[in-house]
Amino acid sequence: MSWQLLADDLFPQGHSITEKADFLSGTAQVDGEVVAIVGTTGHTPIGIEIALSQAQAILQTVRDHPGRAIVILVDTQGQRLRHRDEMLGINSYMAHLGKCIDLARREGHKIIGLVYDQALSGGFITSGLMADACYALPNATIRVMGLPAMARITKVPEERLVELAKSNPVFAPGPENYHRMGGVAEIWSGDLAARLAQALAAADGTDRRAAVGLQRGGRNWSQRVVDAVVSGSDVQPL
Amino acid sequence: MTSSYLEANARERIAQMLDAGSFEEFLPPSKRIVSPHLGQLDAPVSFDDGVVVGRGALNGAKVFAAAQEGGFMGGAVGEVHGAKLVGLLKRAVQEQAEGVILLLETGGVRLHEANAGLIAVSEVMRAVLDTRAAGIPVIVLVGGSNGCFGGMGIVARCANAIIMSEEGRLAMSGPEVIETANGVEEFDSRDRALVWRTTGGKHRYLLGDCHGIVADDTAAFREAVTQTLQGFKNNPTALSLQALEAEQAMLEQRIARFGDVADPLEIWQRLGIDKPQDIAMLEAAAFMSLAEPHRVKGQA
Amino acid sequence: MSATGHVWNRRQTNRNERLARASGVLGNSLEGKLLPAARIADLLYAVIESGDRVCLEGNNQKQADFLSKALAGLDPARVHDLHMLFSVLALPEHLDVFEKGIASKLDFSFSGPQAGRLAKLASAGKLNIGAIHTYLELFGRYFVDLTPRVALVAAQAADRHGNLYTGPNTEDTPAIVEATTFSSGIVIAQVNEIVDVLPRIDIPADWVSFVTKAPTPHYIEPLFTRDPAQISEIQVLMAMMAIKGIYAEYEVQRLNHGIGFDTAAIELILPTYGASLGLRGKICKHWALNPHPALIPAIEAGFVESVHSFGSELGMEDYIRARPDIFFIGPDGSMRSNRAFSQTAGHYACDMFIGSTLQIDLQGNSSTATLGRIAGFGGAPNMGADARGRRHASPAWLKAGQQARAGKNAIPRGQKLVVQTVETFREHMQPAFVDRLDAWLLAEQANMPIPPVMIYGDDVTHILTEEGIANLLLCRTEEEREQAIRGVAGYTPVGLARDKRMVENLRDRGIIRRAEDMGIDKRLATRDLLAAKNMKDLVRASGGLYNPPKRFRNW
Amino acid sequence: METLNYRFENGTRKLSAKAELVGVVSSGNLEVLIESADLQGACSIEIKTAARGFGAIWEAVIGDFNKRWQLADTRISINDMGATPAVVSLRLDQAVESVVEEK
Repeated sequence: MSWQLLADDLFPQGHSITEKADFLSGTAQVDGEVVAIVGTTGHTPIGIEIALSQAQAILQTVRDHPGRAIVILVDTQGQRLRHRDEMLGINSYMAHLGKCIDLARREGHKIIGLVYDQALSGGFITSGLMADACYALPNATIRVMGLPAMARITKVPEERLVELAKSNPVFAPGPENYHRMGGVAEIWSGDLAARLAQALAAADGTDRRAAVGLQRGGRNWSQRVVDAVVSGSDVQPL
Repeated sequence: MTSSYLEANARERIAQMLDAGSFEEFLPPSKRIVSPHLGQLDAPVSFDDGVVVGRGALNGAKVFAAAQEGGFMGGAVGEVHGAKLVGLLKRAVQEQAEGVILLLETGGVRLHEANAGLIAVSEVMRAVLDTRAAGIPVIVLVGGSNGCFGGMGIVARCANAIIMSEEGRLAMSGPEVIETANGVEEFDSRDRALVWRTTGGKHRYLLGDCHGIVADDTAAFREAVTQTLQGFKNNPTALSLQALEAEQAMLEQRIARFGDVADPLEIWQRLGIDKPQDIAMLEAAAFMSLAEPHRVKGQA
Repeated sequence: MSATGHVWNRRQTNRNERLARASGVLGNSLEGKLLPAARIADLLYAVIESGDRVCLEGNNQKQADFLSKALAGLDPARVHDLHMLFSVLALPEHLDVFEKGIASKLDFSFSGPQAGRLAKLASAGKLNIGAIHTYLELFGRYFVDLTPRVALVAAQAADRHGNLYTGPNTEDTPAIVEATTFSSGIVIAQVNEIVDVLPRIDIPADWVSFVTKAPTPHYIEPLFTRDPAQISEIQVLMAMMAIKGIYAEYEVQRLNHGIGFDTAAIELILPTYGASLGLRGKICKHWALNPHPALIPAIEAGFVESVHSFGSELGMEDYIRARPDIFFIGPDGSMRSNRAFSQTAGHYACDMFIGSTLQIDLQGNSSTATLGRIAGFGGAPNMGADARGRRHASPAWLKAGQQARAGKNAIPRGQKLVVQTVETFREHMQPAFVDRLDAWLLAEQANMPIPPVMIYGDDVTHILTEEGIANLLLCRTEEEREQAIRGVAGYTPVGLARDKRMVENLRDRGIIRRAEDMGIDKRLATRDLLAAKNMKDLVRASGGLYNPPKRFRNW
Repeated sequence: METLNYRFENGTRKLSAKAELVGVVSSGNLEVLIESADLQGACSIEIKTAARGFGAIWEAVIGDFNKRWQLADTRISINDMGATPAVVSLRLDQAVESVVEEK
């Protein structure tokens, strides 16, 4: 979906988002407060430049507007697959973006991620997944790899994967699967502006995704294993 | 037992990295906490799900350590594997460890449980930064034959310091993936010399993404970790606006200086190294001293 | 014309006609013997006639790849029914000529990389295989009944007269060119460069008809490079048994090694384990061997006195140049190899051959043939066969002969040691020991007169597996031989079907020896024994002179 | 995957109390977890292998292993990725050597 339409729905009180080479930035009004907007569009691959632009926007917000909430709009086909990006250390650029988001959180900024179109593997990991909470629209695409490609690599027939995916959300694409696993806090529909306002109100800096995944039954082991390691006890039965 | 870090497996590495007999494993293999997903896809499991985590001593100092087993599914991160890393980091905070050492060898997210792996990697990332925020330095070691790729390549750069051997590789997408996506002209994955000068330890050190190069030797890694941890005594470990602005500037400058370069050799030349083609054959110590005046120094 | 009226110079006349056609077509673009690469097809049409025997130089290392492509690009309406001769059928173009109908008959020695496609084309009736040879056998036939009319060869450089410099990969060129030139044939050479003065002359200009500078340097395959990082601890254990149980036992000084990781492991523990047994100067002094990078540590440790090579190995050039006492070096400083001579050395002048295989049967016959692949033999059968024509003695040869003949009423004579070293299971749990070789099925499938056996059982003297060594020289009956083989065949069905009592009896008699019988502590069999554990260690051992191909590096 | 179970009664040699893991679940390799357990003097071995259809070979390999060591009150668990019998025997011996009590 186009970011302009999204922005109209999301920010009925107005916004000043601009697009430059698939990089989105600006501010918007939410419940009378100014929030900072950072994101990408056009299914753009995340290369070193656009990772750095997003980081720059976040750092600027931290420096110039203490406490201002940040909304990250996600639409990407994943990390850029180029020799140049690897040579220049794309993992460092991605990590830098992730660290900037983390700093913002520790400095008291609320951070919401929203997958409004595509979120594929590496492009997603240091943006939406680094927010306090990440949300998705119902038609969003979220995945690491499609089932046909996975079937080729794992040598498990695609039909079998489709069958298994019905009961186990662990490998198949789709926002519902990520929702069940706690990676996506909620899938938004209806009044997006209201959803966003609620999300901002609820945001805090604690990573509860494993607990939510357990609660929703989509990721039954993660939280229990974390607890067992932390407490030095056995993994508790379900 | 071998002294080569590359040849040792995860258990051997961690045993040799810490004071003899000091390592106490959390959720050891006898607990049989295996991946609940691999069996479904008729894939073999491992009793530690490919990662060894626990507590031990380094020259008497209380440290927490994890070692990924590159031999099991390429060291890839699944639900249990990722949760063991997160748990370790949380417990290190709770017990006020003097440092966390992560011996990473991984292709990134485990495809068989890709969604769990992806979320887990981001949880690990946040847990690493929580650990740093608690004043505990996190040191990453990369020296296994599978390198450190994918999301874990990002995690590595969230740590306070990275120590590599020249055989170690640190990157995001593997050369095969790039070749498949964009052709052999883009990245010839069979040209291993190119692969290593693009992703290998020496290049990462020269660019400022890694903080020390050691020989492929567990004792050399141990020594480097010891020194690095010393360096963080009474020094801040948490992220700061100032440090991240400096990193922003460094990364911007990197693109400005080298963005038009096609081959890492040219980057090394621009850094002022006379005979960049000789870099590949230099032993670790000789390389470190040759690189010192030229390399970019990064920290965040 | 002679008194009988018989014409005695038909071949010369025909050769002159071909040369005249060539100069007619090429005219001014021919400078002496040099022609531009762009005119290669015109030359081939002029000098090749349908039905010709054409020898296309394919080696283990260098490949006449430009000429292969040119030949495969000809119009089958104009040139067809060629009879192709190859030492090594390595490139896809080597088979394209059959698929396109340019050639129809094939005689060759080795076809490893193209084995699968060759089998398909053979069963589709696209080609007739005359025979699969060993190298020496094929070279021999070049001078008897398979003499080429046209030879297409490769060299490093030519001068303006047409003299050729092959560089260290001389390989098969002398044998091919000699057979062709001196039977009034045509020799066309592709070279990487034309220079004013060659470093040395390997093939004189008057043996060469035409030279062209190929648009790209000829391809060279680094066939003998084995990364020590891939050697397993099981292979180290087997290497220890080989050295202690065979090399030391027979004082093997002159030998040839196969190409695999098993033998690379032996090379790599000579300076460690071999030296610890005090064997420096006692074993492994003279070699018929490609310049294996894995041999560098043993050379540096003073084990090796000489190495003569079939061909060179990519990246070893500078190291070889710096060790002229060890390798065969021309006045220019670079190595000269020669497959024909080195094969002769391997057959007659070596006391031992040791190599791996894919399958061994109960008689000890071994084969690398698998269904759907016609891979050929290369040189192993010549190395891995007793040289019945040999007459000079050596301690190893005599001891083997004594063991084989003890108790028989036979005149004293030696025997070559032929050792097959295999793990009982290959990858994917394929058993190396079988009741019946796949070679039989392949023979039926491809309509061969005999099953393609690499090394015949009656030539094999020892079989070495991780379970131990079977010394077949000491077996006195067919039954003993079979049980000796079963007795080292591990958990394969062949091994499990052993007669346990008889095997224990063979062990008591020293016919079967386990690691512990040889005083070898299995716990010492770790990769730490390898003098080089990876490619970089090999570079270090060479003092920086070895320059491995890019694909073998991890730095 | 295929699961195989073996049990040998009346072993003579006991382990020290700890558990050990040797080897790695990688191609052509396996991990062996060895633990002492109260099994009334028996040694039990459970194998999960990615290579189906080699039960007879496993039985022979494990049988010889038992003859070599005669373990008592020992539980061995194996995750295998197509290791050859040579590698299996080597890892089993390494596992025992890492925990067996001195005689």
